[in-house]
Amino acid sequence: MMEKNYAKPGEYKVIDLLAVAAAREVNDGEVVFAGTGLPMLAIMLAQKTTAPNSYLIYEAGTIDGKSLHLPASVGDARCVYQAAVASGLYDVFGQLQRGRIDLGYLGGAEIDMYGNVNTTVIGDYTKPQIRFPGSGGNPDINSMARRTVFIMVQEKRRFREKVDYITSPGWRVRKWPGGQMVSRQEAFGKTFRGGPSAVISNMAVFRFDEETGLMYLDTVHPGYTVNDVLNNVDFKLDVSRVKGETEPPTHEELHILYHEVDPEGIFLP
Amino acid sequence: MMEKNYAKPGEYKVIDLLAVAAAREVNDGEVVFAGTGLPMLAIMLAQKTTAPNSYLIYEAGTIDGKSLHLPASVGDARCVYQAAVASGLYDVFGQLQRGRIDLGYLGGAEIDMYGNVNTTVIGDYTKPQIRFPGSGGNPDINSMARRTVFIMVQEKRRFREKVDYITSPGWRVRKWPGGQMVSRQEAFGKTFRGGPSAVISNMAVFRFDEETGLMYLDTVHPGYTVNDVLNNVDFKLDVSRVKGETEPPTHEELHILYHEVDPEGIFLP
Amino acid sequence: MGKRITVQEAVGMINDGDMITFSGFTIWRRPMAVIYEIIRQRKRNLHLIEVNSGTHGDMLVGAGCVKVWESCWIGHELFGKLGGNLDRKVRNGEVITEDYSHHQMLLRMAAGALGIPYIPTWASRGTDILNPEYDMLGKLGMRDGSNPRISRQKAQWVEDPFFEEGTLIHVPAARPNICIAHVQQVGEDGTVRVWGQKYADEEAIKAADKVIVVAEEVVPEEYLRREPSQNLIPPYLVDAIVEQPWGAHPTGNFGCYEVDGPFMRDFYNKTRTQEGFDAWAEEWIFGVPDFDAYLEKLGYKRLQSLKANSAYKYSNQAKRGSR
Amino acid sequence: MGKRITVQEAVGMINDGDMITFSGFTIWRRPMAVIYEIIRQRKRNLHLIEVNSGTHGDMLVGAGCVKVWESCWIGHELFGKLGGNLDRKVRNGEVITEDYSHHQMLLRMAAGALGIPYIPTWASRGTDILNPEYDMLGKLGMRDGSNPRISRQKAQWVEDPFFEEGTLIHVPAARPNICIAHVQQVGEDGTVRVWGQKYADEEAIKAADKVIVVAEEVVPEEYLRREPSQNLIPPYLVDAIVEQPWGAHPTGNFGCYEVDGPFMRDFYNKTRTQEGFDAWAEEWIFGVPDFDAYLEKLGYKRLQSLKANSAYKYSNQAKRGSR
Repeated sequence: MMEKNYAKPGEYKVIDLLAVAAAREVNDGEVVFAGTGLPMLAIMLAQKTTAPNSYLIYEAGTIDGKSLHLPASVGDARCVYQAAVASGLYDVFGQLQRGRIDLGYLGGAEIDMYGNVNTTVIGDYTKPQIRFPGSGGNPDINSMARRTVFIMVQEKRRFREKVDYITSPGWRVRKWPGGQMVSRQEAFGKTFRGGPSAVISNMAVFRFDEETGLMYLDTVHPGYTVNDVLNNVDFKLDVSRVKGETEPPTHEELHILYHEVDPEGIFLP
Repeated sequence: MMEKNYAKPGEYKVIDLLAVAAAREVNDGEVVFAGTGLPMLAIMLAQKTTAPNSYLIYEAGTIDGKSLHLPASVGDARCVYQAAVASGLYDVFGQLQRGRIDLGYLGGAEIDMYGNVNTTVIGDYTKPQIRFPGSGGNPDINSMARRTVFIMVQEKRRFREKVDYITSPGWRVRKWPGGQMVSRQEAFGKTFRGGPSAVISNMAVFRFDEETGLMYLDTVHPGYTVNDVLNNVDFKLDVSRVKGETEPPTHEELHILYHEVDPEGIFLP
Repeated sequence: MGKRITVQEAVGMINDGDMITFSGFTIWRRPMAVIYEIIRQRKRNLHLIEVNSGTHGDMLVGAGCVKVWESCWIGHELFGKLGGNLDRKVRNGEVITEDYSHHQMLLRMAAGALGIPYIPTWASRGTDILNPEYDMLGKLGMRDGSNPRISRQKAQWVEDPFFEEGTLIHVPAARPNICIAHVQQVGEDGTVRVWGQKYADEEAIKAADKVIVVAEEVVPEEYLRREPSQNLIPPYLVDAIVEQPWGAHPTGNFGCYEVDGPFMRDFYNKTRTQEGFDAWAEEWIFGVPDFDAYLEKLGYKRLQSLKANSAYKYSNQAKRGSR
Repeated sequence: MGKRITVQEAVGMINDGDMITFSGFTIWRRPMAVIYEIIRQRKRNLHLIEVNSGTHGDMLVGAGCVKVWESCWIGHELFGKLGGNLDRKVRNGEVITEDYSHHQMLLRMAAGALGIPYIPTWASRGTDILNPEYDMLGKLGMRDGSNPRISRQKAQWVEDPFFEEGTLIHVPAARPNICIAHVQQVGEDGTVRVWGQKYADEEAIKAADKVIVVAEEVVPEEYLRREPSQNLIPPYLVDAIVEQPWGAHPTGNFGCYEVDGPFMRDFYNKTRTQEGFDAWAEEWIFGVPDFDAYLEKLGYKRLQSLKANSAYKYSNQAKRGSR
């Protein structure tokens, strides 16, 4: 094994670290659902490094495409090149519900301490301050893939005790009718698959306690401190289990990102 | 209009008349579900005569094929030639349930006075004397196409007061759980589409009373009498409305059947 | 075969108050020529029911054509992070929104296509999508059966009695009056071929009672029928055919042209105010008599830069990123 | 990629008692090479769950491999009007039958493929298919949950609460252990391409937990991926790949070969007695070591006469009718 040649802070941008950290969540051979943007960078980087036999599905209906040029969205014509199958939503969402997908990558505007994510509104749903795009496949992927990785911007107003609207279910969710907060399995049994396994922000990586479903701090990115993270979280965050620093990008990974994955600078500035 | 040049008895076979009579049930522009055998002859004859703009669907998954050679079954490779769509069962049965199909052609081993058809067993289902192939799409077509034409062999043991097993629903059916014989609409409301509109046997054409759902004799084929029919029916058949003789095949129709539709003699001996 | 009509005539088939759906996915293969004409003909009270929405939907909302928006997503991908018009009109209480998840919307359309009134799913349990307080059509009394296309319930919770796997959800079928689909090719009689990803087009077309197909080109039926397994829809499901090259601009079309990102970003920026949208619509919709005039206004050079390379199936000319 | 195995190894993946389904339609594109080997390896107590059955199913029944036959149809089309072995074994009480309609079986497979436990349908109301007295698995106590693949109910009657359209039926998902599919082409990694009609292959493959694909030829992935919209199934859904030319004989295969009607008729005629079937199996299954030996026994001339013309996609040599 060659020793890893890590980049130092200043030699990479935050978005590079996000892509690299996310890529490391893929195991080789897995089937991965990826949305537009960072998720694409992550899975394509993984395919070129540690997970060459993983399969990439785009929600709009392509499976295992080998894009020559980075798609700018999952509906992009570039998704289709050398795909195993180009079909449609019914095919890929059906596979998702059937339990065929190992990992989903998602984002969100807000996340709470149980991993509930909001991509729908800020404020009261019936009279919002902002109307966001809406759920898309966020709740579907996050309740039917075997696990989900969220990529988020670290801000106090985004890491909240309670989100304004649960678009995508975390480890304790609302059970309707009624609306009590209960654990996923308590609410819906074993057919409720997956859930958020990691949250990767621009400052840190978070994971969730298996018992309580509460978010805890796992690693802090180089250049940030635990206190930086605590100052950008609006709930009592468990920092007792911090493992240390997030593994920085290697020069090889950065090279692949900038020269093979996104040479045009679609998502990497 | 050219005068029709009818063939005389002896100049055609019973199967020719069956095909011709069945073809006349198609209106131009209709979408028709056809099974293997006589139904294929009927719709293909209709397309070459009175219903050139009708569309032919095969249950296995082809739509509006223009076969160069007569398929020997609906799964045949010959079904695909110049089809609008070659897909599968999910497509065509979905269209059927969606209400897109005007006419289905079916056969059966037994039929009762309400048009209930048996293609499953002779004798008790749980201990049969004969096990037939089973329903196939018979009940589906006959409860989801707008109307259905049955083609049957005229025998006393096949035209029965009560069939051993209702494979395909007539105008009075069993309502489960319970099993009372009730009218289609009474049992299931307006979502119960279609039903048998005609039964064409080797002796006669039968239709059904709109009120009672009972089969009545409509026309008798040339060379047969009302009594011949009555002798080959095992229930009290209404013969009060006989309109006369079934229109015989024309020489042109026979020519098309033997030279264009089935020149190889797959179904026409 | 008498199905060929103009964009203007196609929009004439749409009635105020219709429930309506479209081909495509976010900013890809949307029937924009028809969208512009709907706005030009000032259709009102439309009920959009879409597997997902995008630029076209937000445009209809901005123009005041939409009463109900029922879907899971709206935005312009990289070129505008949300639906500016919908955001504003929802804040002002001018549009009714009904949210389902993506898989739920897809299954609703699939149920419509299959002719069944609802379909079970595991999707999106535990979310506020199923919060009864947020059943907006229900709260407004619109689930009373007076519109037979609006289901009497938003969703239902049901126990699985077959395999005892727990509580799942029934979501109602989507039953639009009309689907307007933009595709690459249609035969003279109506056989539809779609290249590349099919998105949820098959479900949307089959769920609708009426179907208008706008195609880049109308081709001989015989040509499409040489490869019937590549065709999506048979002729009798298509009520009207419109030939309109570039008819999906500014959205993209696999094998034909790229998304016009700068055009879309400009549109998005202007939708942050109603005045901005109105001025945009004045310039690009009301200011031109028809879609061909709109294309003329865009000009040859712009269109050519978007045109797909026939090997790649997308443009390798358009500058896309920062490098 | 390590998925290539032999027919013998493929059958080794099947366990006694497995619930099993197949590609194809009646007498078309059935995985006959595997069927023969299942019989040769004397698998027992199989539970066939099929959208429709045919020659292959009746053969397994005749050989005593089948405990439960759950489907809607069995026979040999023009070449044998019913399933001779099933008929006899049902009369003798040696096989359990569970009848659904064709659309119901299809939807059951579709529900399995979609990962939902059941699906609603209007199909086949008013028939004895739904007669509770004829729920054979129920009557035999097999719906007690001890086999998690057998649903606890045959069907359920439910009122539509969404559009108030009346009483419909829920049918349980089909959840086979394994699907064995014969197709024209498979890529080295497992991408599946099917030519012509797809029948219910997509649903059957996706519903099953394990998938064995037998193909006329294994081809480079890159070749199939040039036209991804013509492919049916991605590699990760395929567990094992077998290359077996002519592997569907005597059933037909679009673009490859004709149904061998005389062979099938001879088989059917012999199935009217168990002795007849046993003698047939002795000659054509136990009497040859493997499928290639079976093909050798059929001989070049016979196979060549069945071979499809590449323009027609079927043989124009085989005499089919009486003229």
